Parts: sequence; structure tokens; C-alpha cells
Amino acid sequence: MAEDMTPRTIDKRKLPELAGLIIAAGHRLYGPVRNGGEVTLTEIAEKPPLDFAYGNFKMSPKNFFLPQSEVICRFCGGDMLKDAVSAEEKKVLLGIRPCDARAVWLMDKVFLEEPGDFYYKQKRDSTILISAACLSPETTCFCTSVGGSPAGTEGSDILLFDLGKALLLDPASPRGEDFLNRFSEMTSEASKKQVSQKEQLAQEAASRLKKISLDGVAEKFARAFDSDLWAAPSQKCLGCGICTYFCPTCHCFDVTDETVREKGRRLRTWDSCMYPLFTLHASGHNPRPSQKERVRQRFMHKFSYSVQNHGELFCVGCGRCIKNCPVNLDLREVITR
Amino acid sequence: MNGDGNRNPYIPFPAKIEKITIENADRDIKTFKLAFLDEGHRRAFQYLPGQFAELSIFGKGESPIGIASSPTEEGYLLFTVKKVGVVTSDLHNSEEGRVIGVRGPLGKPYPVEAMEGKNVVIIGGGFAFTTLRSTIRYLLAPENRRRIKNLTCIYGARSPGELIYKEELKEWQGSEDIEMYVTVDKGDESWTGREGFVPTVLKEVAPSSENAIALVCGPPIMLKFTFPMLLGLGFPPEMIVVSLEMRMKCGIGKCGRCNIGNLYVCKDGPVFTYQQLQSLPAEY
Amino acid sequence: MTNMETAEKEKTAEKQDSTQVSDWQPRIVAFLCNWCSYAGADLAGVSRIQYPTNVRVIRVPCSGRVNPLFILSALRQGVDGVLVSGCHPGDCHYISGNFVARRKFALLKNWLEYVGIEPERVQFSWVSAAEGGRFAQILQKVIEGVRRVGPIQKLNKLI
Amino acid sequence: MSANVRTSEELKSAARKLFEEGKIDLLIGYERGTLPLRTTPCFITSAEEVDRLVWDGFCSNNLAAYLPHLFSKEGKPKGWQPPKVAIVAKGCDGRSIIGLVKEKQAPRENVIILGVPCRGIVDLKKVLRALDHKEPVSGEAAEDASVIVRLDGGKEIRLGRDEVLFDSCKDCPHPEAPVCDLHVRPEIPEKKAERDFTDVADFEAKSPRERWDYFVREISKCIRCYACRQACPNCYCATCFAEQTQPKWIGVGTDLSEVMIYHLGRIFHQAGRCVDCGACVRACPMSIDLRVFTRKMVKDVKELFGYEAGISVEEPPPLCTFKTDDDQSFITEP
Repeated sequence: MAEDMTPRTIDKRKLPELAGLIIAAGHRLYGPVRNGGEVTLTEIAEKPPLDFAYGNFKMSPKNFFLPQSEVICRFCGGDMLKDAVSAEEKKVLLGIRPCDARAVWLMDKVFLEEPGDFYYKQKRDSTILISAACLSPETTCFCTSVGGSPAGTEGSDILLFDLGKALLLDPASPRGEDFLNRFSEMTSEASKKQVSQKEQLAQEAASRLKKISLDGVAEKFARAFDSDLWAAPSQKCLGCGICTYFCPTCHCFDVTDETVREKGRRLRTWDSCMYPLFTLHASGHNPRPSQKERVRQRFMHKFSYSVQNHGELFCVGCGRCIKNCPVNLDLREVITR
Repeated sequence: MNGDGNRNPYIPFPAKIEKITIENADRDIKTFKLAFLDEGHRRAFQYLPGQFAELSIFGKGESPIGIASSPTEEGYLLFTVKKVGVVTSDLHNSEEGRVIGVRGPLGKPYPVEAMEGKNVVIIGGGFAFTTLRSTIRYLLAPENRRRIKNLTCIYGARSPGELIYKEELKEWQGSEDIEMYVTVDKGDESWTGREGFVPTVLKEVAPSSENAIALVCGPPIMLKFTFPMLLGLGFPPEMIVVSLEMRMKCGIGKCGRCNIGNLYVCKDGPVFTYQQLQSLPAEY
Repeated sequence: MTNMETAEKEKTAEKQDSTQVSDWQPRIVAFLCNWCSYAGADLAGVSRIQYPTNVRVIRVPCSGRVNPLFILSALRQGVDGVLVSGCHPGDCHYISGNFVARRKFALLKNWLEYVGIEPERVQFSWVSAAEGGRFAQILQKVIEGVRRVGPIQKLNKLI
Repeated sequence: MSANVRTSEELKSAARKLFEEGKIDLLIGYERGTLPLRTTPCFITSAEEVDRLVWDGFCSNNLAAYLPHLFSKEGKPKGWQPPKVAIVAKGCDGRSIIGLVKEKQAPRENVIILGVPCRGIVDLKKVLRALDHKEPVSGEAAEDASVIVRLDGGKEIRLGRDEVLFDSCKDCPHPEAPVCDLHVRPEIPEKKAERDFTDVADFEAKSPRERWDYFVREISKCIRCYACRQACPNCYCATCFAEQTQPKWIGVGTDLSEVMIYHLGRIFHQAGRCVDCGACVRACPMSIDLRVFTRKMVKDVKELFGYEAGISVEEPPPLCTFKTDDDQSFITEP
């Protein structure tokens, strides 16, 4: 598949034009926009960014596939309206990091598995992911320890490399290949030199990442269910939802109804295993009564249950939970203990 | 969830409440008889005892409820619901004729295939008897009854008033096809039946574990004492089947809240063997 | 009910929600204490004192019972104005309920104004059981104020 | 030896002594974090572990937030006895503890307040801004609360105190806990003047439109992670109104009206409780300017009722009491 097509290249100066064509072709284009020190994935109307030298987006792109809040159906006075959900618009996400693309690939395993998740699939099918290889990883990054890499292609349709004056566009899926073909007049075939430069950049980036040893973490955690491993992290955990909301693979959600007078809707919203209400039964019984069980659940889900159910760790090493935790609860410490 | 891959699994089918029966003296358990408005929906809803559905009240939310009717009872569904939270309270305030949503069937049923040629022991406690009622109805259908051997049922509730399906209990107690033991924790003046907790009665009745399978559903405290009793009677862990409860939302293994270990109660359960439970963390 | 009928119903609901200034009438919720202001409102009625009909009265045992969330909740649900009224200070049936409430209300009043919500939206008053006429006057004033600032557009939830 | 190092050392010996004398079961303090310029809360249960303790200008968490849960009977077995806890307290933490004691969330006799002298805490977001968002690899808080950071490659940069301190620390009038069982300090910090409310007054002076627009702008950033609430020591409700279902005050979605009512309700609920410690601001991952709003509540409580939270254990909370001549100029008259 992807190997069949040689990478394409485009002069950075021509990127605005390409962006214009993408938009003209009916896609909504989202790319990196700097806002103070933060980089966010923002809709681009005309002048696209030329700079891919940021660490990573403040928030992961999971909101594009599993929005924090989305309407499942609408109703009026106790009756459901059938045609409440509109079709998705075509989107292109430009410049997300390979770790976040890998997270989408991991979420696919949950949401595309039978019975497929209607809303997720709709968004996934209409979105092209152009990842930008991560050439300057941050200190909290550890993707290579959890199965990813700064130039990994899982989940991406196209992988982009910033070669200085030019960008290299490497198709990573048939969909990506098709996409590149549609705009082939804007790009040219990459030279051998460019391809080798790409490989060198990928290697350099990978070598800058600190490796942590996670061999057998799934089995270790499975055995440690009743151990005191969870005491220290859960003691200082405040029970907020930052780690789960910032996590690109955390996908637990809530379904609730809300009404204003006659009109109502059923919403699917992000939820967090850090909250006591997450598992509270209507009877008052709670199988996870304290923060210890809740913290344990988060780690078990990512590093043990997911391995059992999907064969993969549900962590991509983006480091957002570490960076944003208000009490500096460092996931790396827990998983290597 | 059935077939059709393109169907949106989150959208409920509309169904009308045809009849509401108050089941207990406290009046907080009611049975709702539902019929789908759409014939296609009715046909698509193929289920077996032990499965559940999300009952949907628009504007209030959804609640996962075990299906109390048997697939052998055609044309309607029964759900026995205790008034606890927002959705169930609103449902309890319904009048006959109201249209609500039904999403399902969800989860795995009791292993009806595994009961073939076996003695079946059914042990239920309190209001958790609903899917066991479905099972008994199902097994008592002539075409199924001949496929199993003895059918024994022990069912208990806190008090005589709290026994549900009273008419049927009477009917079954008089039936040749099922050996029915009904017990209450504490009787009243008019109670002439058994008194005692379910596990105690189980010990007295002592059904043979030979070529037998036990289905258990009840409150946690009953389960706690019933399991050792069954093991003591010689039931192997893989022949003890239990149905569990968890807070649920999606019902299809996506929303991530009803897991016990790596298994989701909504899609891998709610029916588990005791053997499975032993290999899972006791987080339920 | 068919989908079309339901959609029609939703349209009607929308119409009721719509905030066309021409035929807009302010919707007011009044939390009235059982012992004074509610009786005052009652007296206004019995005395056939004319007062506007766009008010929905919620009787509470004491102005001290009014949780600030009641007020926020009313605004969230699209009420254009809220009046809370209790016994005059010193006349509380529960001795000091309204004194304690007064502190809460003072803070809440400032708080909502601080974030830019029109002060006319949420108002507080003291009305005794004998002040039927006064109740009607205050209500009139509240409604006029709300009419001046128009339909609620902040804090109300739209679906 | 710097004052911070000396305080850390004194803290260790005080802690060791408390454990050795059997006076405490648990000590809550700070230890070195895993990230540069960070500390992390630590829970110490024996004299052997006290060497983990540190004290410096990076101890940003308000440790009082852990107390309500430690002393709550909920989920504890029968016959459970509340633990004896020592807690490292900056001025603001100490004031939060007083609030908790007053509201019966922590029994005074079970809490040993170890007061440390605080010269202000470093705001990492400000450090990053000053470094043009280059990640520092290490750094330390200097004596005068300026900060020395080192970048990848060894370059050392000194940042001034005013550039890096949290806003809530800048002119903090309470460098020490007002109520304290044990002062851990090499020297007595100087008393500071009371803080004025010009920041709030400036906001009040804006037009309603401007105030509303700012409120909208800030609240729009909220992702409803509830970190502000969880980090706040005085937000101890067993079930927050935001999560109640019967009645359901607000929905769980991201509609601005829901998010606004969450913040309006939460901050209002802090009236007479908020000690302006800045824990909510520090915890917020979206950098919402909550302080301009929480400060309003502090100001009004002070101006209307003459009350300042976290100063005395005896003084009743302002919303549980009244004066017959409290201001009522806000009341609508016909």
C-alpha cells in the first residue's frame, strides 16, 4: 500500500496555495496556530502556518472524533426527532503529532469494533490526518517507550517532515495516497537525498527520547491489583479530570438528557474515571468508593486491560497528563515502579 | 445488539407501555408491559433470557433493565423496575399508553445451550428475580422443557409483600414441571410458607450438583453466602452462573464505566460464570 | 406521533421561546415567603389590586430558604427576571431567617452585576402580609425594569 | 546555607521529632517533583521518610485540600479514629486550615500546623513566558524569591521576583499561617501591609458590556475538569451542586450557560471561605483568570461584613450570622 508511492515534496512557500486548494475542494482545514506559548489546532481560513517546530498541541485532537459534548438525538415533549444528526463535514487535520495520530488509531479499536460507533465512525471517515513528524520532542515525551515513535504512521493518512525549505509528504494510508494524488500538481516527487534526510531526522528525534522500561507492565499491573502500589499516587491525586481530559486515548463518556421546557436532547459528553460519580450506582453502592480504586482503574485500563482486550497499551507517551497535573503526579513513576 | 452494521446503536426504538403492574407492598417495584410501535423493530428485537435493554425516557435519560419476559411470550416485553434514580422514578410515574424508548437487546444471555440435558437450579433473591423469571418462563415452554431435566427454583425476598410475580409463583408451586421453593426472611401473620435466607434454604433443599447448572441472581450479600454453599454442594465454578449489575451508559462496551477487570458487564456480561469471576478483581 | 408532527411541535415551542421584542412579555419568577410576602401578594389579589400577570409565584417557607442556585437556575431556564421577597427585617417568622438571607442576597446581587448581568434581572424586597398595594407596586417596578433590559440573553440555556 | 535550605532542614528535624514522640500518624508536606521547578505533595508516615521533605518557592499546592477527606467518616470502617496529622503550611494554607477547622472539616486537636515562612511561590507559566516557552531543565528559587533557571545547553538565566511570582503571592499580607502549632523558620518574616482591592475596583469600573465580555472570554476556556474545585481546600462538599442529579442544577455539556453557572455557583459558595490562596488558578490547565472573580467575593465579604477568612477560629462565618444594621441598600423599594 503506502510503500508503493514515493514521498512527495513541496516548497514551503507553496503551502498557502496548497491549503487554498484543499479548502476549495470542500475540506475544512485545521492546523497549528500559536497563541502565546501554546499551540492549538485551529481552523485555517487562508494563510496556513509554515512552522512545524512546536512541541505538541495543548489539547489532543480527540475532540475532533469524540467531542467533549455531542448530540446523540433530539426530542420535543417526550418524542424523539429522527433527523436530528447531520452529516459530518470533510476535515483535514494538519500538523498533529504521530503520538496523537496513534491515539486515534487506538481509539479506532474501541469505537470501530462491532457494533461500530455511529458518531465516531462518521467523523473518522470524513477526516484526513496529516501528521507532522515530531523532530523536537519535549522532556515529558516518551512515545518510544509505549510502542510509538516520533515518525510513526499509525492512524495517519500522510506523514509530513519539515526539511527546512521544503516539506516532505509521505503517504501513510491508501486514503492519504489518494489525497496526495488529488493535489499532485502542487507537489513533486521527493529526491533520494530528501528521503534519506527524512530518515536521519526521524532517527535523531527518536534518539533524543528517554526510554523507560515497560516490559511486562500489563502482567505486573494485573498482579498488583491488590498491592500497595496505588497508595502513593492516589493519596496525592486531587480527583480532578485533567489527566483524562488531556489524554488523547481516554475515551470514557457519559450519556445524559437535558431539557429546556419542551425541547430536549441526549448528549454524549466526556467523563472521567477520576470522578466518584463515574461508577456510582443509583442504589448508592459504589464499586470504586475511593480515589485509590479510581486511580488504579485509570492505570489498569491503560496498561493492563487494554493490552488484554486490544493487544496495545492505551498510552502514547504524549506527556500531557504529566505536564498538566496540578500535583505533579507523574505517570512514568507509577508505571515503572 | 442485532445484525445490521449500519444501524446507529445509540438510537432507541419507540415502545408503548401497555400495562403497569405493581409488584410489591412497598409499591416501588412495577412491571411494565411494552409493545414496539413498529413491527420491524419488534422483529429485530431477538433476545434470550438474561439479556437487558436500555429503557429510555426522553428528557430524563436511560436506564439498563433486565428483560423479565421470555422470548416465548410473543408480542410484548416485560420489564420489572424498581424506583431508584431519575429515570426509574419518572418511569414509575407513567400512565399506561405512554411511549418510551427501548434500546437492545444488550449483553450476553444465560447459557441456554449449556442447560441442554442438565438439571437446572435457579436461585434468586429480592427484586433481582426478573431475568430469572424470563429464564423459568423460557424453560417451561414445552419445546424447551423437554430439553432439560429437573428444574428447581429457590426464590426469596425480605418479606411476603416484597415477593414479585406472586401469581406466577403460585402457579409454579403447583406445577409438575418445576420444583419451586419460595422463602421470606421474615414472614407475617398470614404467611404459611418457608422462612429463612436463600442460602439457608439452598442448604436445606440441597439440589444435586450432578449434571447440573446453577443460575444465581440477587443482592451482593446473598451472592456472598450462596457461592460457598453451591461449591459445597459440588457445583463446579464453571457451572455456577451469575448475573451482575453495574452503572452503565452505552451498553455496548464503549463508554468504559462498567468494567470488572478487563471485562465489560454490558457486553461481556451481565452473565458470568463463577469461574470467570474468580479470575477478575472483586471490584463490583 | 409522526416525525413531522413532532418537528411541528418543536417549531411551536421555538416560537414560544423566540424573543421578538414586539410581542415579548417578560417572564418573572417570584420567590415569596409564606408568612409575609405571599400573604401580601394574596392580599393584593383579594383586594382586587391590579398587578401584572407575567409572574409565576413560588411559595417558600422563608426568604432564608432561597438558595442562590434557585435564582441562577431560573435564569438558566430562560426566566427574564427574578424577585425574592420576604418579611421585613425583624419580622421573620423564624426570628432571623431574613437577616441571614439578606447577607447572601447582598453578595449575590453584587456578584451578578460584577460579571455583567443587568441588576434589573434579580431583585429583592421586603413585603409584609398587610402590604398588598406595596407588593403590586414592587412587582410593577420589577417588571418595568426587566422590560427595559429586554429578554434574557445571558446565562439562559439554549437547546 | 540559604533560608529555604535551613527551613527544609528544620522541617525535617521537627517532623522526625513528632514521629519519634508518637505525636502524629501522618505528615503532609512537599518533596521534590519529577519536573524542573516543581515539588509534589508527599505523605509521610514514619521518621525514616522525613528526609524527603523540602521547602522552597516551588511549593505551590495548598496542602489543606487533603484534610477534609482525611477526616471524613465516609467510607471509613466502624470504630475508625481520626488520625493525628501534621501539615506544612504556608500563610495561605494555614488560613485554609482555619476555615476547615471552623467548618468542622478537620478537628483542631488532630492537626498540627507546621508554619513555614513563605516569600511567594513561583508561577511556572510566568517562567515559561519569560523564557519564550523554552522548557528549562532545572532551576532553583533564590532567597529573594527570584528564580535561577537553566536551559538545555547549560545557559543560566535569572528571573526577577515580580516577573515570576503568582499574582496571589505578589503582595501577600500573610507570609505565615495566622494560627500555628510550630513555627519552622530561621527568622521571623516581616509583617506586610494589608492588601487593597484596586484590581477588583478596576474591574468594577468597567462597563457592564466589558465585564460580561471578559467573563465570557475567560469561562469559554473552561473544559469542566473541575480542577479548580478539587484543588480548593474549602470546596469540600461531598457532592458538588454541579454533579447533583436530584435536583439537577446544570447539565454536563459544554454550553456556556452551564459552565458559567458552575463557576458563578462555586465562587459564590466560597464567599466567606475563600482565602485568596490561588489554588484554583494554579490548578487550572486552561489558564482561566479566576482570580478577578474570586477576589470580588473576598472584597465584598470584607467590605460588607468586615470579615476576612482564615484569620480566627472563633469568629463565626459571615453567612452564618448577621447584624440587624447590615447594608440593605440593594433592596427594591416601590
